[in-house]
Amino acid sequence: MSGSAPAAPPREPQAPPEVPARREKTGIEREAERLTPVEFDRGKAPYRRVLPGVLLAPADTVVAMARKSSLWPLTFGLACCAIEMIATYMSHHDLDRFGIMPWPSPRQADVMIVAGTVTKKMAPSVKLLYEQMPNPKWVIAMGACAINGGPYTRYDRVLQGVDKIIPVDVYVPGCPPRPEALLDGFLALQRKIMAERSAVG
Amino acid sequence: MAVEHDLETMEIPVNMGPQHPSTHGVFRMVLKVDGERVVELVPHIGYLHRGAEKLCENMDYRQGIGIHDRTEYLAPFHAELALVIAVEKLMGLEVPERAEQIRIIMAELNRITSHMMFVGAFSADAGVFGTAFTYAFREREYIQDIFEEVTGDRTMYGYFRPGGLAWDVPDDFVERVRAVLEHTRQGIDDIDNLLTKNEVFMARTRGIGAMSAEEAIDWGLSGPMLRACGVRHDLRKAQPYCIYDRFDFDVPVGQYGDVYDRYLVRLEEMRQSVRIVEQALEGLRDGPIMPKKMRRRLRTPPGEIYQGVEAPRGEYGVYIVSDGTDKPYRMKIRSACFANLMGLRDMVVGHFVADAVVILGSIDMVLGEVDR
Amino acid sequence: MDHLDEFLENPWVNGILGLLAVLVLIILVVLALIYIERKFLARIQMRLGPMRTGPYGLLQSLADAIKLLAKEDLRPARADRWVFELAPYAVFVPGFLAFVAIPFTRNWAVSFLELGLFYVVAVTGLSFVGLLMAGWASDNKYALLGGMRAAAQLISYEIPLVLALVAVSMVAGTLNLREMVEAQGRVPLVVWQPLAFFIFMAAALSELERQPFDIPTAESEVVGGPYIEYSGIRWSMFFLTSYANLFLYSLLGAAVFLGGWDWFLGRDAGPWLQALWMAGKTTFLILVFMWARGTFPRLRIDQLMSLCWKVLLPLAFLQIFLSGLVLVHGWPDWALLLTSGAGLLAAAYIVWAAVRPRPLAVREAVASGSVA
Amino acid sequence: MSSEERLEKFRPGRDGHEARKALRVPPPRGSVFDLFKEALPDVPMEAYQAVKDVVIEVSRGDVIRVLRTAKEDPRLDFRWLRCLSGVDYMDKGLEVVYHLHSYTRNHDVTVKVRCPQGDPRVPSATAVWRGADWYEREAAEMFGLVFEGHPNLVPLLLPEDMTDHHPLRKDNPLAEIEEWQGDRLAGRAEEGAGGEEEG
Repeated sequence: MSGSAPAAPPREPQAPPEVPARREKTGIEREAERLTPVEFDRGKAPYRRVLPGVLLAPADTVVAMARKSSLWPLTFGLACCAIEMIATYMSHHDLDRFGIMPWPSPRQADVMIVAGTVTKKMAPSVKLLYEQMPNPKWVIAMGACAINGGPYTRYDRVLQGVDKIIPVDVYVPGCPPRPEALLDGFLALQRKIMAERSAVG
Repeated sequence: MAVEHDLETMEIPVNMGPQHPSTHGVFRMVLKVDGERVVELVPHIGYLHRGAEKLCENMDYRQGIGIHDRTEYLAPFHAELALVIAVEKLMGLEVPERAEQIRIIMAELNRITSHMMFVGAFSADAGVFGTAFTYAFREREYIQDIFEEVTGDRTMYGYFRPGGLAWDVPDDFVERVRAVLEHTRQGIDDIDNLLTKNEVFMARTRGIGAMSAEEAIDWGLSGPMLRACGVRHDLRKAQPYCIYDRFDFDVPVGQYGDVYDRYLVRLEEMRQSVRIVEQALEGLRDGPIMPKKMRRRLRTPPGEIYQGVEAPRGEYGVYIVSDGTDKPYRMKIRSACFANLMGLRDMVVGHFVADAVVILGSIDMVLGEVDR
Repeated sequence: MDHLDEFLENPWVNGILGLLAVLVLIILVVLALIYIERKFLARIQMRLGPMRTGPYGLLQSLADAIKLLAKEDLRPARADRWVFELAPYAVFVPGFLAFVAIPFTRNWAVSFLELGLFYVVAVTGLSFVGLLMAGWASDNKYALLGGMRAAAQLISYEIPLVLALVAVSMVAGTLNLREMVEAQGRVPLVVWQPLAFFIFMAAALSELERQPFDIPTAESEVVGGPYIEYSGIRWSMFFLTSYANLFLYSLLGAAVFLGGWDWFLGRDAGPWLQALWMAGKTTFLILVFMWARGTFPRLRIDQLMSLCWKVLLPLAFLQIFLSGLVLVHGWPDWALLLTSGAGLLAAAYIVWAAVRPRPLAVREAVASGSVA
Repeated sequence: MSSEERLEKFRPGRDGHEARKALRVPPPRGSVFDLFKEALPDVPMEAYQAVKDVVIEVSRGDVIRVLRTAKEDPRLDFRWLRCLSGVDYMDKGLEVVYHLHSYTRNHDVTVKVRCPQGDPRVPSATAVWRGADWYEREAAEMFGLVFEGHPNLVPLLLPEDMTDHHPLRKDNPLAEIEEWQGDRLAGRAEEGAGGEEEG
């Protein structure tokens, strides 16, 4: 459950019988092979206008590396998990090592950490916040409540998982997850960003 | 000012929350501001209402401990304590001496972690860029390490049971706690040095959000909010539960009931908690931690009980109506912040927007407990 | 070669090349500053700061910049389109223009203006327009509050800033920044004018919107203020400008108060040594600004205003008056230090007195209703 | 026969609260109930000793008078409304429970008022303690009680337009766990965890 969402392409198993015969490919080459034509009208990111199409593959890699190294989460805690989320920002665990620093406004955020129970009263706000974030954006569902309702799942005012209203990229299990688990979730998200580098506009 | 009549001014409503860095969760308040001054405030809660009471009524008492942990998620030991004491009194259980001592050690250490969280979040509300927050969390982490060694979890403990404790503490518990207490004492002094005499901090907090004792009682405030107003009421002294009557500690009381006093009261309470823990460590003897004969299913006799404990934020109470089964017929959670938040409007109106944030921070609310 | 030299001698070409060099320098310095600030604040907060992006996180700012460029550029549906999109430029251009007159070493500057100090002050005074535009156009109440606060704050603090600089330029006897630096060949002006230096630092902190004066962009109150609705490249322009301004005011302080490249190396040192020495002094001032950010809470808007109009402004006039007195009578230099130091003590007393007794009156009135 | 022995005779289960009612232990002499009787000689009150507190049951018509006297009488001096809760006894009606505490005398009392299911009107205590405000709003939305004279009786924890849903009533069961995630939400099913089963 802690891995990426089902939408992520498989990373490691890559047709094992043929690979050993040839030179081991580097990650960039593998990605370049898998590169599909990118729709140019998707997204209005300036780099697409600046850099010509020939440079797209390396540019995508560079941009993806930049994105994964500078994930700014929205300052946004819902319930108990928020305490562990704050603890992860603090000195013992220090998310800033990974370039992750919280921003209060959704407009400047890349990641939304849904840390806690989403009630049906709160759900429209969560959805609105997600929609206010600029692309590309990711969601980490932190804790059992955000994943499926957790211990409160049987109460009818509680949303049974935040993935009913917004798409979730990484699920971090636990009640609440330890800070190390959240760090692992971020690392999983970084892997996912690198794996999907050609697909994200 | 004759010109004032000609100018057309407008009071604009400002919606703060449910996502706002200073609302500590999912609290929402709608301010009506005239320039920078707040003229009306309507609080909205319920964004974290997740049915703790209803779920407790469908669980047996031991399962309910987990729900209580998550209800008061900054002071889970106090929430557990309220529940287990209520069940013990319903059943007439005798708690062994060692269990009582360990309970008090845990509860008081938890009070320190909770107040540390308050200091950090409150200073962030007052505008410190995270420095006091990290200092406070350093102390929290050291104490949480002890909690983890004892209970197996960092935040949701589930350690108290009706009748005693789930299991005994590790062998080097006393030395570990003593070592951490040294550090904690230093950490409290660090925060004291960092904030208490800081001119900007004083300018931001003194005389802000003041409430008189009468008003505070009328709104039903409790805990440090009430004591900051000058009412010397502490359940640990007034109606001692566990074995608090054997301990020697002081109840700090504020004088003016403003935000600064609330901060000072909480700072002093941390020091008193250190004192209590030290005394409890002195008195810790080997012995059983559970009564000899405990039934596998805890059936309480029919009856009802209200049991409150002095949690870090105020009185955390549990009202249980038992119908003789192993599940409560009705479980009402009396939460401290629920009552403390009621007075928010009276405290804020007339102050500036920036003060509203600081006052809200001084309430030190836990939305899980407010909304349940 | 003659043609090339001739081409470079052309004032237009020379100017454009100089501007380009300054632009590149600003961007590089800002990237470095963001990294330094994150590391420095992290160290204050007992953290490590960026570690994973490049060795010791050195590429962190670069990653942030690329990410921000590749981010979607949102505009709220109900925003005022032109004002919203032009506001970042209105903030960025004045800050950039001010660098034209700043001397980096004895011979390095885009232009050595005769009225250099006047030009810098005049141009930086324009930047509030952009903030006001951003706050107004965003169709967001926090942004509106933040924009209004920014306008009020920046305009107010412009005055003590200018007056403090006027006082030192009186002592130096010139408005040309290069000559001001060279006038402090033996003793830097901060020694003769400590009060002016204090006013300059306070006002610069306020102009920079950094703690304890980060009121327009207060995270816990107005959630980023005027910048709240900006994303991607436009927001990064605001970000760039705020750090470029930090660099600008530090350069200005280093040149005007700390003796620039001159004191105590002497003006005959090589250009690289001069640049290094200037950079060292600038870094010192930058770290002081960052240190304030790491430790101070935030003032409130009314306290900010009264600090400006009731404390800094009269003291700045006092400084000018005292300097003028000393200069007119031709008293020795130590008289400058004596008078300015006395003024600094007066400032300290005023701040102390403002914090202490005033809230007490409020507190006593409230406390009269205490019971128990 | 001690109260424990009497309790043993009753079968635990759904009629447990009936059992408790049947074996009311009268409050001991010198308890706080005597003070109530002194202060309010003409009000009919029923009292019994619960596990910890003395419980006083009053009728709907008298409750505000009793509460006001409890607050203002110097012998009682219950200035703190500790807690206000509703209890649903199904066909036996709804109950509102006031827990009071006195700072100066350091004693507690529980006051109860009962109303039938079909007519859940109870006078509001906000006139006595302002702090009863949110408690009553919460009890109203959770149990469908109507507090007459309350200044602003809109739901507090539930959405404000939700006035017909009372979660804490016993006839309102817990929700079923939805096993398939993502299929309940129109239009977002393909973007959610699309058909993935979450344990």
